[in-house]
Amino acid sequence: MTQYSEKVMDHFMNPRNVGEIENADGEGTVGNPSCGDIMKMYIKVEKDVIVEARFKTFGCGAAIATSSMATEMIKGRTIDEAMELTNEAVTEALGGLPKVKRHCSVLAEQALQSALDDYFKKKGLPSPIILKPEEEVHDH
Amino acid sequence: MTQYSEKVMDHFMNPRNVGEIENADGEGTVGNPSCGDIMKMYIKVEKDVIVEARFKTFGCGAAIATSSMATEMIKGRTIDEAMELTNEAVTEALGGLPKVKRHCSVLAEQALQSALDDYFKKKGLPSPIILKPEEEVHDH
Amino acid sequence: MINFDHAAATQPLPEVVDVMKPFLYEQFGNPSSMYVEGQAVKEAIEAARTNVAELIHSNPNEIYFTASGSEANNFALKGVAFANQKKGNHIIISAIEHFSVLQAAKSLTKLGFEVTHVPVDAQGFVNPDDVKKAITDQTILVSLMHANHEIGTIEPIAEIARVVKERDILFHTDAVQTAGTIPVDVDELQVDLLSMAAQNFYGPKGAGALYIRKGTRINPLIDGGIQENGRRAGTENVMGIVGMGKAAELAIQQLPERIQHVQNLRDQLIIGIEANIDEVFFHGSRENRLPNNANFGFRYIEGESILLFLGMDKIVASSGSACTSKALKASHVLLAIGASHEIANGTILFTLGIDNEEGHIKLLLEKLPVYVQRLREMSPLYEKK
Amino acid sequence: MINFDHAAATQPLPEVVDVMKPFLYEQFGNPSSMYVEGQAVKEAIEAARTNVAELIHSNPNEIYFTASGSEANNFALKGVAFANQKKGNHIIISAIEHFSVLQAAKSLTKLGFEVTHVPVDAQGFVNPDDVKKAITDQTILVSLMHANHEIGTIEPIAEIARVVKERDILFHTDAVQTAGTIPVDVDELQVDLLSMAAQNFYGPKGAGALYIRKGTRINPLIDGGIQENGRRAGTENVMGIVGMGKAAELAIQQLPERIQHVQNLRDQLIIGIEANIDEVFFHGSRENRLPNNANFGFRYIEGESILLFLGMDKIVASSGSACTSKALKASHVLLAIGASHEIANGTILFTLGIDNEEGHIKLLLEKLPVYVQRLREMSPLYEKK
Ligand SMILES: Cc1ncc(COP(=O)(O)O)c(C=O)c1O
Ligand SMILES: Cc1ncc(COP(=O)(O)O)c(C=O)c1O
Repeated sequence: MTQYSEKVMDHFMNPRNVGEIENADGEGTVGNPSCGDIMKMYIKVEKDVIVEARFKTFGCGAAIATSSMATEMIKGRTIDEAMELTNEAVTEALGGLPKVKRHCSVLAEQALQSALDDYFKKKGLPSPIILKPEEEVHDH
Repeated sequence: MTQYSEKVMDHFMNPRNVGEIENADGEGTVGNPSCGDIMKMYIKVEKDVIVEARFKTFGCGAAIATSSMATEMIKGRTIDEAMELTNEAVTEALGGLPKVKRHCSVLAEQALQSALDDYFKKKGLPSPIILKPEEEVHDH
Repeated sequence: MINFDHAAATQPLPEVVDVMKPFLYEQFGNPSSMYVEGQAVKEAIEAARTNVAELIHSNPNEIYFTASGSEANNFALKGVAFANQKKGNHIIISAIEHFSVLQAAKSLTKLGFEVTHVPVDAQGFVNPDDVKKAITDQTILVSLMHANHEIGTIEPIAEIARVVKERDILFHTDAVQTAGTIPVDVDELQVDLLSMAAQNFYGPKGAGALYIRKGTRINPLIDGGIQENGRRAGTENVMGIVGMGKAAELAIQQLPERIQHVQNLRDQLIIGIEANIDEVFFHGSRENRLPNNANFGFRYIEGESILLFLGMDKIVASSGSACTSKALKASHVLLAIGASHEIANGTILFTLGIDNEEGHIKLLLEKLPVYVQRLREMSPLYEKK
Repeated sequence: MINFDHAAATQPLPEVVDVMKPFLYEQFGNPSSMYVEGQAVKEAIEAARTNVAELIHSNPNEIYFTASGSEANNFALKGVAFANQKKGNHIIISAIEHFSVLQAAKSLTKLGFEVTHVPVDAQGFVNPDDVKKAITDQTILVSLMHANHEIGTIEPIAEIARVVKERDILFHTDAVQTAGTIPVDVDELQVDLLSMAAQNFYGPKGAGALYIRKGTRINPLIDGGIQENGRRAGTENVMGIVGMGKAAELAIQQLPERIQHVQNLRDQLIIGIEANIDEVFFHGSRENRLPNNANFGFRYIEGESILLFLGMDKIVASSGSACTSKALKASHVLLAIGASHEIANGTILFTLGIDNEEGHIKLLLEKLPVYVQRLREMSPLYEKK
């Protein structure tokens, strides 16, 4: 029906891990309504392992699907592993995205990075994460 | 087959009065090759009546057909009558001409006027004919 | 497929297709040639011209075929600008024009012209007083659209024309959304130039026209050649022109019933959405509005994802969202009427056509509230009450 | 009908018509939309773009569809002029360009540009040295046609390109008569821009394209919209584009046999005319010539009347005569190669196509000498020998 792959449509229609986590160990928001996308990501961490991940997203199909996929991909992973998650990996796991939608996967990576950054800060640790400025996230 | 009426095509395919008249009583040429049309008209006059009219024409279908029709129309007419022949009358007799070809009928009128002018001059009479300058004949 | 995206394109009617088919292959001939085959083609083009002229109450010799509404708009703006540059260099347009007008005007600014964009109010109306104030002694052209392609607002063109024509300034209107959709009369509107596109009234794609009032000073956009009375060169798209002519003829015949049909459905749609979904923003004017247009902003959520859900039910519509625009920018029209980015990105445009039925509206009204709620529950901006 | 007027338009091949038909009605969808229907249309357009790109050995992203060869020419000249006006204001064209190039250039002179018309020799060739001499430090564009539409002369484009490219000047060629007719390779020709038209290679009318080499600075002719990569606004003429693509594909496959076919017939025609009619003038080059083109001036007589006689046998050709041009002026090409008005007005252009057969040439050679003689005998310029 659309330009999206079946996998993207599946994650869009039946998104995994929608919602908030109260008292999350890490929480990050990226995007703004003028770009058309806002992603908010929450993680719950136990012994360096992400035991729960949730999101809320205002955005297009690709934004919702990448949020869903990204949260799926980090669940059960260590913080170090999660830090390695790239937008390319999320896109690949979704079976690809239309070219004009690539920036959405970048946004998911950024939301995760932002949540991880928050996790380090909340723990009083120096954050190894360098957040990219907003403009680079959205290249339009 | 073309934009021309049947009558025009008849006069084009089977032109009447093609040729020259040796020692014509009147003879006139109008047009030039850069306009795409040259008409030469000859008349033989007996007792003020045109007994013979001939033409030679370099030009398009309409030019040839109007030459043919004009010579037909003046044969047997008096000089005075011939002087009254208008391009509209020739066009009408041909069942009309495409708009872009109207100038060809003007050319036929002018060729006749020129032949009549020559006739008066040859007879040593003052010519009542005012020849239009070439530019007005061809408006392109 | 349930098509609620008629502003983008309508499907050619069978009668239109029927008149086009012979020109695919059999009716071969060069309309500029002296042969009968060519003459038949020429006559078909002239018959089409007459129909298009009648559609807007003008004369055939004032109709110039183009390949699109965009070409007609560029032709009008650039053609008038270049032909009248000795008179002045100032052009007035509105903030909500179609990109083809906006960008043509922008191009002209790089060639020494000045462009004023008059604002619109919250319903998308241009105020005649604003046009009056914007006029300078350099003004050579005012170009304001007849009706907006997104919010459906019909501009007070005739009223503005009075202001413009007082000053011997040329007046162009982009009627791509109105010609063939509502009555259009160039004399009532008092315009000198008017753009049309066939795909907006059940004609083919790739066929448009510019009305140019007799005596208007304008240069060609496409120079050379003797086609279109020397004002638009190029071998004619005979099939497209003939199709546009038939579409115009049918529009003239069927306009009242078409309007009634789409307006009735459209009103059901508006009432239904407002009754069943809260926090929706109705965009544009409720009175002076295209009969087939409904435009709503759905708070907290984004337009493309709404369209994706509707797409699962084979319902097609359009969105003001940055995500669905190829420029990845939220609708300049919505921003110009004061919508926030959030609302603009969450806006859906429904444009109806003669192929829509009550069942389509019913299905939409059954599904849409559910989808809106699902998306809101995913939205970080939404707080359930 | 026996068509010897293929330079004006060729009849679309059945295979071309077949791919177009579905887009008349069924394959409805907006190529810029996010829906599958639209995606299918988009894919069809991109496939066509690939075929057209291959036809001239370029890349799909360098092909911009237009509505005609004239639009492509105007796009090239005006687009390059406006985009490069900071670099310079001088343009070079030849004296025998198509009207769409001549007039586009003329329009630019009214906007501050300067145009040099390089002359051609008696066979219609541009001399590379003349181009070299015409170049100034203000020169931003050279536009020279690949082959002339009347006298069939193929210009030494690659040789001229060397002169032009030495100087970092953009080079455009009007290939409307060559693309799809003879091999065309943008890298061999070393051009930055190249115009094409589908109706010249058995494609539909109303479909053309401009090749724009990657990195070329050019402004749109039709601003607005996101179609054609932002360089040419307007709802696409999907049917025309798809037909052009198929025509390009077929041309690539069939080019050698097509060339052999028309050249063989054309040579019979030339030999036959020169053997059977005296006082004929062969126009153009005998060697560097379009394979389907023969052009003769018949002394003492006028072209339209020759065409009328041929028309009685259903033979269609074209003339350089003022009478058959809508501008009522003798061919500027013939005058530029030094033909007199008399000869120009008495010139007939025969352009052959794949639908011609030996029988056509036979009939022509049987009839033409008779008609020429009949007309000469009516001509005041002719003296029988
Ligand atoms: C050499 C040349 N250039 C340009 C054109 C214009 O093409 P179109 O009629 O598609 O605008 C023609 C038309 O025959 C031509 O022969
Ligand atoms: C108001 C308006 N003007 C111009 C256009 C451009 O028309 P086209 O796509 O035929 O170029 C459109 C297209 O939908 C439009 O809505």
